[in-house]
Amino acid sequence: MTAVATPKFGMVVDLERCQGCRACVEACKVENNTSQGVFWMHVFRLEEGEYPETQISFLPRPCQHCDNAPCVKVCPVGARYKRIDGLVLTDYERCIGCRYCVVACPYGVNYFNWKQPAQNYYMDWSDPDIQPASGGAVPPYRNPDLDGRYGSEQKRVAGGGHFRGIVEKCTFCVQRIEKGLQPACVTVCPVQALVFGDLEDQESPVSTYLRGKQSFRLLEETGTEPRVHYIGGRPPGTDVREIEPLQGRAGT
Amino acid sequence: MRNVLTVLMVVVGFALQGISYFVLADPWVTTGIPSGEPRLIAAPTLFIAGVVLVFLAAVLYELLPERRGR
Amino acid sequence: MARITRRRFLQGSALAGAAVGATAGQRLLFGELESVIAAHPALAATPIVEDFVPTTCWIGKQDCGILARRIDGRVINLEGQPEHPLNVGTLCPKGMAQITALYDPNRVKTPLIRTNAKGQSGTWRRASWKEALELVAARIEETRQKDPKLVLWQKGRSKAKSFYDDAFVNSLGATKLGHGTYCSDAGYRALEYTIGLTGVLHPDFRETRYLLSWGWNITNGGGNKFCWITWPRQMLEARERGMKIVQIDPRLRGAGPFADRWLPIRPGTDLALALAFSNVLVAEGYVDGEYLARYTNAATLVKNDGTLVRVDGVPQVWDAAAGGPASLEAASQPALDGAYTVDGMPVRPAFELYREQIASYTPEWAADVCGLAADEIRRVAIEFGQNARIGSTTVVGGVRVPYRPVGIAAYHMSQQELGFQAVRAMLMMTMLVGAPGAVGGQMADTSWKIDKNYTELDEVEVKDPPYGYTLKASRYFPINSGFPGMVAKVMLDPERYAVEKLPEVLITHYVNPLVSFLSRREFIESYAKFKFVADISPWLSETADYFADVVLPAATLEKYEGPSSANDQYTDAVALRVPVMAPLFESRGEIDIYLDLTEAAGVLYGEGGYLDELNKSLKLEPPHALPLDKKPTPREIFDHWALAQGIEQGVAHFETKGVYVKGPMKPAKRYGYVTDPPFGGVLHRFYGESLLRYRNAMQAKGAEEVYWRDYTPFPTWRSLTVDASPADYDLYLISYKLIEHKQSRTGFIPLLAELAPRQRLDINPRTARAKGIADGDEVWVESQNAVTGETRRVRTRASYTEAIRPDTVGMPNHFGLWADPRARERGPSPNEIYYMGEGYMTNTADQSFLVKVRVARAER
Amino acid sequence: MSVNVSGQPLPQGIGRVTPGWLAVVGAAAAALAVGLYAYSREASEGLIETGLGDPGTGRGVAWGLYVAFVVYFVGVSFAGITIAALIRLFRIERLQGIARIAELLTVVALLLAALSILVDLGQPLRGIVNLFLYARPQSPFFGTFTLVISGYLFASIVYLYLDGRHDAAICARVPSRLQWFHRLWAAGYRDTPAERERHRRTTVWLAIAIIPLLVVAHSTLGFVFGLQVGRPGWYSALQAPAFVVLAGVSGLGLLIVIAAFMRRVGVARERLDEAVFSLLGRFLMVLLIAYLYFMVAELLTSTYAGSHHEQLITQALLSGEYSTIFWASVGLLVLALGLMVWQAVTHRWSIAALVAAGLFVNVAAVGKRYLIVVPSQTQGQLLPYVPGSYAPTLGEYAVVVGLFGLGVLLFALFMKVFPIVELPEEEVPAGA
Repeated sequence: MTAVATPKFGMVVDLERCQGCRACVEACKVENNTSQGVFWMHVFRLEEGEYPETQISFLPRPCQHCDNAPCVKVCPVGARYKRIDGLVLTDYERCIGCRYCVVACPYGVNYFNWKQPAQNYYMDWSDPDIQPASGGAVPPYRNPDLDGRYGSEQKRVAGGGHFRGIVEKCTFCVQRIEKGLQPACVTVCPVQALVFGDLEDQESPVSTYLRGKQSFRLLEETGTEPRVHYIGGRPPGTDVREIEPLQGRAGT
Repeated sequence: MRNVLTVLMVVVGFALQGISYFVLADPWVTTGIPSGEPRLIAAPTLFIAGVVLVFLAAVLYELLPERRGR
Repeated sequence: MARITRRRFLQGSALAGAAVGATAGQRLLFGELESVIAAHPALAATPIVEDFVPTTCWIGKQDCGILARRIDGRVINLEGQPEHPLNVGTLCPKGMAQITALYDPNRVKTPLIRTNAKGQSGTWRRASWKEALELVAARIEETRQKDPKLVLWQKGRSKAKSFYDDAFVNSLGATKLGHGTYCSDAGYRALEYTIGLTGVLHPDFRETRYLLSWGWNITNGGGNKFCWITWPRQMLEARERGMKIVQIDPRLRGAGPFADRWLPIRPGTDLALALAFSNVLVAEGYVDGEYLARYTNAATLVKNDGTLVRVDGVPQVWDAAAGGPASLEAASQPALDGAYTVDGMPVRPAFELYREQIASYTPEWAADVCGLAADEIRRVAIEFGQNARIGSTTVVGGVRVPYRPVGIAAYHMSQQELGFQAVRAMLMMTMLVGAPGAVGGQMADTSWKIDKNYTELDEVEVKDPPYGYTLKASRYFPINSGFPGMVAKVMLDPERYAVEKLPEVLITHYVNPLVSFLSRREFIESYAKFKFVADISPWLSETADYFADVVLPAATLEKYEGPSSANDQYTDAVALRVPVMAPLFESRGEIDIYLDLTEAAGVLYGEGGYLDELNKSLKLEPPHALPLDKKPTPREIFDHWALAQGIEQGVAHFETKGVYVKGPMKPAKRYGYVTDPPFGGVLHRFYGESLLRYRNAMQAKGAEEVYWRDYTPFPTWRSLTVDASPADYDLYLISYKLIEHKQSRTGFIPLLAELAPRQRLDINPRTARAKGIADGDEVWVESQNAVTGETRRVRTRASYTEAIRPDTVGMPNHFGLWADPRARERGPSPNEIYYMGEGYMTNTADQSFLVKVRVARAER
Repeated sequence: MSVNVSGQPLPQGIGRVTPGWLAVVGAAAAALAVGLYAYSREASEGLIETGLGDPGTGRGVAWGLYVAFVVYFVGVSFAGITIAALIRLFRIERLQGIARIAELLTVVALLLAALSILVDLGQPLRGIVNLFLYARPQSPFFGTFTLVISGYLFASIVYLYLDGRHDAAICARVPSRLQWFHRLWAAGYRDTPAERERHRRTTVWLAIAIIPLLVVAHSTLGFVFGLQVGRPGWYSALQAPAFVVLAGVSGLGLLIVIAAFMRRVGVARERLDEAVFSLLGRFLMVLLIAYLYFMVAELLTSTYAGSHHEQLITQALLSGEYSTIFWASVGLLVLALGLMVWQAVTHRWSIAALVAAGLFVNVAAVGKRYLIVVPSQTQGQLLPYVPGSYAPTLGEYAVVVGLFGLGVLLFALFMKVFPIVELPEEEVPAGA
């Protein structure tokens, strides 16, 4: 990170634009090499009301990178921590896999590596014929950026599938941010429903996007102070139903 | 002598607990770096040591022989 | 473009230390690290080289621009290409996920030759390319000796411009069948016939104010010309400018939250609704007489027998000024209404007839047929008329053009029993207000080009038997899109269709009829009759699994292919697929395959050879034409093409920049009113005289009513065949697309299968509860063929949704694969319970996607 | 075989191996073996071997059977030490006999609790190391780990040790192969009035020191759940007190069962008379009433005042997919209470009935712990996820069985090397 004025990273989600296509979900999985059944970015497809007064809505759910993050508070060993720039990250070499953060998070953004990640990329990539092309990496699209250490703490926090038995989650693509890129989900969104940037900087896209628009944050009442703002919609009511859910648990 | 030692252990024990909890483990993150690191690595061990010390005092109190010439 | 990133290099080596030098103790304590370095310490020693290869998406329809991110030559990510007009740096889930398709270990790795009998799951032996190609070439030649037409070449949707495959078919003189009859060919025919454009119906999003989204699956399905990304982008911007959307669809889900009003129409009744809309427009006077009289044949005088009044072959109109008949050019005031006498014959302008016929199609009438409220229909029609602003003009690109900011987006709507006439009726509805070719009006293509079919479809000679096996120009289908399903039926019963010669060799190119075409039984039975089947595909398709003698492994992203239009209808651009790396396994690009195949078959060189045909289909003239005596590489072919396009660096431009942007589309190219001559100089066929002519000819040649009944000069409603099914088949089954899948090609792509794992039956909770079906229950869906009485059923899982008509159930049209282990147990394809043939197809030999079904809970 | 040389035997059959005892030990060892095997699978394959999963899109639960038993075991340990402490504090002579059983129960239960946490960790070895290095007070887990597991385990051991010196001294007089052990334990204790007096003083102080520790420790465990704003069904002020009371119920219950067992196998019958049991029974009755009161109060608040999600969970408990477990547990508790009340009014205390009640409340306690841990993860998602589900695998059950096996084993071994029922205080030997 640059020494000058630490940014305050955050995201704006435009619900009037989101079409629930879940391209962001895929972009996240490929960029971060998360294994099967893991969705750091999830997009709810919701239905509400009765025919013919039916309403359909979509709700992207990255990690909210809360300023008052329950997961950080409950982590017994400080593996889950909040960076000065606002990212809530996990030290993959510290986590003991107690899954306290998983139960503490009201948004359900944490994912545990239930089995050896290498054995959990959908199919057997050890096929000799693809070794030459994949360089033997599992999965073949393994992203070397994820092996780096990031932030002033120089911890291994980027990407997924590093160890069995630890918890991983959305990092706002720390490996891309530190390269000056946008998170993968933001870049890929075909309809620019996701905007990422510095909430401090009044000129940043996020700030300009938020300015003068009515916005809300998910489960504000729980006092988690999320860093993800939603515009062009309203918080999901209690009678919404999730339709077209993603495939369930890993490895099963 | 024995009483002094016992009391000392108890006091030190509680002191250890207090210090390690409030200062070393740093529950309210006064360090400014929100990385959740304890100020001193192994602070929790010290805390436990404190608890242990307090109860060891009891053992000591019982095991130490009476002072001679009584 | 390659660059070494020092920072990551250093980390890499540090990491290597950590991972490689980790003691057993460390590993025991902290677990095994999963990382490239850990797996390959060597990687850390060398600097990591990163580069980007510009190419185009291979999985979807519109070939979006892609940047393949490579590390040391390995593709590790596919990102959107910012300069590409269609997707400007973004991608859809399929585009993102195709990296797992690229590396899929289950791809066909070498040419395969069948070792067991056909008609069952295949067993194979690996063969060399030489052996396989010579085998295929020999069988092709053998059959060509008899009759080249008996070599049948069949392809799924063509990736990019279909030049190399057309050239192949032409060089062999073979017969070609596409997939269009399962897509929207009936719509293409309707547009080609009526206004001469090759396309279906889409709006001018930058200008339109009011859109009838007619069965348009906005958030999942894409539409005419483009697939998913481009349309929604333009739709959103239009909505942000205030455009209103009326969703006409039995199922709301596809339109998501973007519909301002939802008309949950009964499936298959779109023609009736279009007629009712037109009825209101005419009744309320929302009629652009100027356009109708000048640019359509609405003013042409029609005799009682339905033929046009002609003088020396020139159709006559009634010139109100001169008070007599005249050619349209000569007439100063062509009359649209009234009754006149010419040569003692009572004649009336076509529009007068239309007004008379349309009068009976009232909203009240349509309300019953379509299951909608009459006042809703009337309100929408009136809003449509008002928003059309008949008579107004506006200035775009310095040109003054009529302004009709209303349009219809209807693509796959044509694939229903009355599809051809339904789309024609929709189009005529926009013609009433003069919207075609106006700013903000009705569009069907990215530019206003007149297709040869405008003339050909008007001049079909209905022949006497015997017919060719595609039934072209037959008494059954004078307008004929070339329907693989019909060919299958013909092969099963040639006498019935007066066909003598049947195809003997089948070459399937990335097409999977057994699963992705409807009604599997007929295909299984008829394909068994082919003497030889060769399949060209990256994966072993179900069709190949059962019937291929030889399978030739095609490459996916690792090849040159194109050119693909990058025109988003406002910016003109073109792109190429550039190999992101050497073909995996022993696969090869299709162009390589066809070059070698034609060479082996001895039709590569010389006049009329493959190279010659390549020149023709790519319009390569000297000096850029390919020499006819030297086998080029695909790269050389595209280099010739690029230079012919005036791109100085040739193919290198695409290898470095990816897309070639020609600039904004000029109004004179887009808007029919201002092309020179207007509308490409063709008269719009408001009245379809030739349709009536075909009808008469068909009757004369003894075709049954089922074939000729829909050949009417004006679109005419009749009750649907499916409604003749017994009453207990009480639900309509529709099928639709998921954004996560592409036809039957992606069910096995792990990342996508994870998003949309299995088949389901969308059912309205009210309907389900009445049948004692709970959400998630296993159910049998049984369809009935109202003509033959046949029934078919599949088992799937009920999924409650309030976003569908209670009398309709829906299933995504993917799944049902078995050749790939990972595609199994994902449920059936609805295609298995649709029907093919009379009553379940259009009058233009196009498949209908509608059946009546009954749904019952499956015993556990 | 007999370790007795002089003819005067060690009390309570110490050192004498009987077939019955061998049978018990054999069974316990077998159970432990099963558990070990199941865990070895988990250690090699990962927690995929369990029925756990990610809540939310994973439609699973992250905490399941293991955590339920952590809570249960800690609860049991609570009762042990409390009773021991109270006995010391108020010199309840009649209960002297079971004091040591209670203390031992505490130590063993705490060990099992620690182990159940360990088997639940994705990185157990990291867990051991990192907790000592980085445990953070912000995390309610800190209390559970430092206070409950470490501090409090140590305290109980000290307790057990000091209270044992008197009996050790007595045993040490008997020459046997275990004499060295008893001598070591006695550590020079000669049971002089001075020593007794000093011991009294220590125990009182220890008791005073340990009771606050107790409350704190158990409350923190309650907080592990109670502090989670994001978890409907957990976020409740009543969590902590309810935890403590149910802990008492289960612990007392188990104590009664074990004591009855010892009596049955003829260990110090005279010390474990009906009077002891009737007293424990009354104790249990009071706690039961208190707990049921808490439960009803909590149910009422969540049904009436509770948020949408609170109500979803309550509904899942009362009539939904958890209703069987819920009503079974409640039924057992009520049944146990009924037994107590009936005995109380008739003043006829039957050990059999008490043992039944003890078993009932423990099964119920396990059920309740399970219902605290699981439903709020499956039905309690605040975002509109499809509800999740959880079914423990055989492996998980096997590991739990193994833990119980270990517990029984420890008890069995202990009773063969040391008087498990405290020996009566004989008169001070003359001329000491």
